[in-house]
Amino acid sequence: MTMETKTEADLHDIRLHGRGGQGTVSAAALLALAAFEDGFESQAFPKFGSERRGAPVEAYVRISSSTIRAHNQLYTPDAVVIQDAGLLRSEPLLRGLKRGGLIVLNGEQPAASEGDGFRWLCLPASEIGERHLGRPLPNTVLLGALAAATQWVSLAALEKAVTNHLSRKGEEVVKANIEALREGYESPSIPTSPPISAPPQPRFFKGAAGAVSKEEQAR
Amino acid sequence: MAAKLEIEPGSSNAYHTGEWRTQQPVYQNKWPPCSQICPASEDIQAWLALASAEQWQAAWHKLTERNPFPATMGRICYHACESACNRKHLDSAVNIHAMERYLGDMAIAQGWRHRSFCDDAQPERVAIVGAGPAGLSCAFQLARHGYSVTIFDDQAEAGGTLHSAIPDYRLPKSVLANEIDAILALGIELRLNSRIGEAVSESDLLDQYDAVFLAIGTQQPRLNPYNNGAEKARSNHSVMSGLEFLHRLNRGEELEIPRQVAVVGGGNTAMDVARCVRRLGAEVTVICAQDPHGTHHHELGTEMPASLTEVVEAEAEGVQLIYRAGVHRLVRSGDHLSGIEIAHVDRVHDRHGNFNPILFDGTEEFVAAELVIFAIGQESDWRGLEVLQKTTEADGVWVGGDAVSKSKLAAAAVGSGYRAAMSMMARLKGDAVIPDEHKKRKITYREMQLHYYAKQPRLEGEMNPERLDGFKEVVKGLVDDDSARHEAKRCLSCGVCFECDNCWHFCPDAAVIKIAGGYRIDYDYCKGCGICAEECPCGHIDMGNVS
Amino acid sequence: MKQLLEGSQAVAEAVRLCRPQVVAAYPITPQTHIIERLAQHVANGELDAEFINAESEFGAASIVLGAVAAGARAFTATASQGLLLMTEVLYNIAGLRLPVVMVCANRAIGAPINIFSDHQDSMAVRDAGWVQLYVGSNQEAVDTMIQAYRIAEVCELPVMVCMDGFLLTHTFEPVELPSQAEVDGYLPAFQFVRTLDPARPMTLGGASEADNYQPYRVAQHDAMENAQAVIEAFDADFETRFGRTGGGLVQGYRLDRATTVVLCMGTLMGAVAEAVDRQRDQGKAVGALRLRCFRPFPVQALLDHLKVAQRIIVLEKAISIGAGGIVAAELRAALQQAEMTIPVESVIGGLGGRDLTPAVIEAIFQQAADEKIDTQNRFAPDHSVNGEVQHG
Amino acid sequence: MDKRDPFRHNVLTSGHRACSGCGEAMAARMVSDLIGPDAIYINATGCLQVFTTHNQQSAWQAPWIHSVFANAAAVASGIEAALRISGKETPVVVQAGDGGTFDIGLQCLSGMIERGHDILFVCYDNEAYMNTGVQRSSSTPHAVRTSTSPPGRLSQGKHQLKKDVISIMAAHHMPYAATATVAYFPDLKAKVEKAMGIKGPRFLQVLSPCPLGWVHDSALSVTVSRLAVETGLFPLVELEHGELTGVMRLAEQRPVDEYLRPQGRFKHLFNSKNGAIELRHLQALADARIRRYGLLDAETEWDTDRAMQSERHGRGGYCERRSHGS
Repeated sequence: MTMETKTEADLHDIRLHGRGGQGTVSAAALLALAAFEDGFESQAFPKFGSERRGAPVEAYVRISSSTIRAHNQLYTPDAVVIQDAGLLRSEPLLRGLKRGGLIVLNGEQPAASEGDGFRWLCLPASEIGERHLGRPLPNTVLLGALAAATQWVSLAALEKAVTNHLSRKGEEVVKANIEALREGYESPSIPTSPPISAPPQPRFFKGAAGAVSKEEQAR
Repeated sequence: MAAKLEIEPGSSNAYHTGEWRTQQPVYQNKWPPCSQICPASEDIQAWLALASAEQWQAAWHKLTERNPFPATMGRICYHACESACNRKHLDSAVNIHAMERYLGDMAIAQGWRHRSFCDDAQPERVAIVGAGPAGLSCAFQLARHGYSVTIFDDQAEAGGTLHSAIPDYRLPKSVLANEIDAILALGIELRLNSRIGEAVSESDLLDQYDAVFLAIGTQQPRLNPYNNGAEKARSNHSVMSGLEFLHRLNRGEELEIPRQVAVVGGGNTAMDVARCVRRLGAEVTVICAQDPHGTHHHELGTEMPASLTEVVEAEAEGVQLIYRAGVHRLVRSGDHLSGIEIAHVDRVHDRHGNFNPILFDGTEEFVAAELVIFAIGQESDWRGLEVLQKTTEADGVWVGGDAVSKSKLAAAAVGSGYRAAMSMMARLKGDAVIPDEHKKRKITYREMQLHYYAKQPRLEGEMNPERLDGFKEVVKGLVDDDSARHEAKRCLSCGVCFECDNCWHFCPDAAVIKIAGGYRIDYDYCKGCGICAEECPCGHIDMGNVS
Repeated sequence: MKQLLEGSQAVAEAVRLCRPQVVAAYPITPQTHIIERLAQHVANGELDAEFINAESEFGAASIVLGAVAAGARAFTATASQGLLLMTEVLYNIAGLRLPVVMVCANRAIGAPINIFSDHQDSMAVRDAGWVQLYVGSNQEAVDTMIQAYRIAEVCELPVMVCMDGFLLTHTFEPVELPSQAEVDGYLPAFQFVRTLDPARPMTLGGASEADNYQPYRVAQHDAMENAQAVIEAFDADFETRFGRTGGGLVQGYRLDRATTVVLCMGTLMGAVAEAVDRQRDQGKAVGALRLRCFRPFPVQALLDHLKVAQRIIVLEKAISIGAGGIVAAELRAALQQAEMTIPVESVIGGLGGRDLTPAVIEAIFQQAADEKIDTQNRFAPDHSVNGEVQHG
Repeated sequence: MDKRDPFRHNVLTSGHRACSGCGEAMAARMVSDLIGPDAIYINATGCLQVFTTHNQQSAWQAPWIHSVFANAAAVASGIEAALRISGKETPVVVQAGDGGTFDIGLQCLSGMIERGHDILFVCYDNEAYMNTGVQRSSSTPHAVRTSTSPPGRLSQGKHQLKKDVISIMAAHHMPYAATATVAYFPDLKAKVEKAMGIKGPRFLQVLSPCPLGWVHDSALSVTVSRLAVETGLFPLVELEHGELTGVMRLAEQRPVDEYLRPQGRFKHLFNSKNGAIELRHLQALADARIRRYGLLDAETEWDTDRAMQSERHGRGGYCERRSHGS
């Protein structure tokens, strides 16, 4: 029996922060789902532990063009999504964030962040969410903004992920979330900080690259 | 590829837990006290069981195996069976005599006939002297077994004392006649008005018959033993024997009875006499030498011999009773009796059984009476039977009935006739007498579990409200089949399995197997715990040593 | 068609495809999403089964025991404390030779109470007589679940599918779910002879004296030994039908001419493979071997993969306290039996969810190369946020 | 198959290794034969399980399973669920001792009832852990000597009271819960038949004397169980959906002495001053139970006398003819 050999150079790691009840884990799942729709391999998982309403929550997403083998925690994200600016006061939200990494923040950019080497993308996601959903839910808005800023996933894939993921809650909810998503996608000003690397080439499961080495096959 | 597993266990039946046993239960019929005390040795439990199942005719047949007079005995027998009945420790005794009468009356009404045991006639001939209950009982058994039987009796009617001495209010003549007819229908020759020595000689009897049964009864009354000599002569207008009184009454004589009568005696004859006297319109006082029922004088220990029911009924009819009194003398005024002087009697018979009363001075009382009737016993009349009197069973002569009975009970006479017949037949066949199957160890209520029985009221025959108006029968029988079945079901079946299933239910080891008509213990598995014996309501199961 | 599914959801779908008739469970983190999903399937009529909310894990195990004894295919899932509470019944199920299938969402055992993943729970019941298959991904969890019923029912052995709590149960990954028809073609309907049926009354679980008890254990052990071939055969059949392997007994990674081999279980293989790649990039002859089937212990398969190795590092997420690494000890015994004198280094790590990152594993390789690992126990070093290895 | 007796099934057949005079064997034989072989029996660990399946010899002639001590009700739940999903209506019957009911098995039993499984749970209550050598259970009555509640200078046997398990059952508002005992077979039969006619969880507590643990003559098992009822110490009651719906009236109340004296487990009470207090305590407990259930004044014709009655040709058996066999 063998495993495929892989390099993990093309991985995008995203960390999402929020509070219990804000749909942080759902947002991670939607993001991973969208990447998968776009033909990437992806993985989403929450910060392990029990969920408590109102308590800080983290979730993680890995996006790659090849099979993701790791089941470790994610320490050095390429982007951080912050659903509640208030968390910045109490949590080390930027820990491990790669230099030049993207921060998508629901709220206004903190004054102290000037020149910290990160790219800040700040928008009133709760207000936008409230407008579309009737509740101040920022998660789909922020996903739209992240997608627009990084192009790691397409808007179409996100819309499809939202449609599939929320279909059980009814057409109204799907429609409202897609509108929130779109507004998030369209609203952000392009961050000015250093550009991020180009998106990886899409990879489809069948006839995949990242092959088994010849020696391995021989065994 | 499926795993081969031998994990389906075998049956525990392979393991014989019976080997653990240190004692073991045994189903064992016992001898119920009713049957044990019954002078006729009736298997009462057996016929009550049949009656409880409404197998009336089968019950009658079972009853008449020992006693061909159920209608008669059901009326006149003093049913010692009932005083022995274990049921009295639960509520009250089974009304056995009423059941017996019910079956007997039903047999008469339905014209049921006795069954013969034997189709083949036996060659031997048997002569029976006396057509009373003993003689008829013996004849009945012999005839059913195919023997040719001739009964000689010096009276004009068969039945002996039953016919001559039992008042009509206790036993209507027609009932007795019907039962005698049923017996005779088995092909018995009855020669009435035939006194031995006159109709046939003693030697002819011995020569012509293979066996003789003497059942001559006691026809000779004792007269006043208190007055030595003078009054011992024949009865007259002021002194009479009870037997004579009853004979004359039963023959239909119009007796002139004075206003006040004293009856001396504490037995059933005395009660019969007293109650008859009442029916003839006189006042009557019974002078009884013993204590009343229910008193137990620890030294003297004598209770009056008359049946309690007789006493109760007599008192209900206005008979006065004076206990522990003996006749001191008869008080006369000229030729006329004015009464008797009585005194406290300490003892009637001495240690040797001889009549030897001790009367205490200073205790005398006067009882006014114009007629005194002595009912103090009777004896056999052996006149004309002097040769036969000296013979034994070895000579082919058996003796039975009241002539040799202490109790002088009709049922005892029936039993004696039965035993004589069995003994004769065994002798004639050269066999030993077969012991009675049902006569096992007696069982007491202490060996039973009475809480398994429901309390049920005893049903009585009704009393005739017009009882003192002549000699109409006092007691009516049980009213219907339902009452009879109810009463039969009250039988506890002492010591005899009635298939209640207790042992079968309670056996923790399924070692009691139900089979047709009862149960079987599977000794392969019985651990001998004793629960079946403990919980058997009727004490049918014994725990014994492991065999 | 591949879907992105949470591990719990994926395995629940696999359970549904296996058509169990009775599902019984008691909730415990991180198993809850599995049974919640199944409860929803039953509520929606998507799974024709009785869903029994047991009053405890002990009850849940007992319920599936009864259900299988009565001839139904049954499923339960638990973790950690719940598995320990089931222990008495687990032994009993195995002793009765009832083909129960369950998922253990591997989690640490208290005290101190800890809900994160290690293998202490399933390792604690390793001698209960259950087949134990440790999966490395959500896809494998799905595939192994489908294989598990077939293995259990053919071998008359219970099977425990061990999947790392959170690392799989709460992680969304792309998963290919087979169709119902495909699963039905692979997994025949449950037919069990030793059932409780008045038409053929049978006594199950009676008492046994000394003279009769041991043969039961011998039969169980033999069945376990035979199960190795069954597991391989059914995995091969699975591969033929579905184009994927569930992982067989063991699964190697870059073992060609590898002189140092890491042996591990479950999702740990992901980080180990990454570390191996990095070491290979540095020209070091290292490889990895994943033990998918821990019970039965596949001695021959292990030896076949390890015969070239000069050093073996057994990295495991459980400990026999007072003795050390469990798999390491068993492997040493197997090597000695086979007269192979390969040194076995035992390293224990990842207890209570402590992360074993590729960097940590690389550090362990280095320690091994430096011969700094005691022949007895060593504990894996911790990682830092920045991926720098801290020792301790 | 054992076909010795055409009038009963012998679901629990001969050759089992219960003590001589075992009340539990008696009770289990009655109950299982009343239910018959077309049922599935689940047994908790205990005397009944051990003595009926000794070393590969089974006394059960119906499908029977034993798993572990505490889980009989849960195993039964699984069996019942399996039958339900397969559309089968085979009755499911649990048999357990007081340990497997009152103590270690109570949690699974409570779960079984709460979930509403269609199962009859029968507890053969012999008031201590007899299988392991007469240790105290929560069913052991007050002041009883057991090997773990020995009387001594400071003790008169068990300090605590017998757990009122029937009230615990009733508090589940289960369709049917009743007490019975071996001495009153017609009553036991009526209750088993009633229970078998009801759907849902049902509970039967059958007092089953143990000659070994109660220290009485093996022949007295039935007698002692009768006295337990007649003294008022063990009321025979029926509860439906939590409501008391039936009691067996006492035809007369017997003093507890009559029940206690034949049993060695109470012997220590009869020769000490403190023992005398406990005797009065036991009498007071009997009186209180009589008052609580109205055992002397209940408006019912069903009383201890009627239930004891023996009738010619049986008091009702197990089957007219066996379903299979002769």
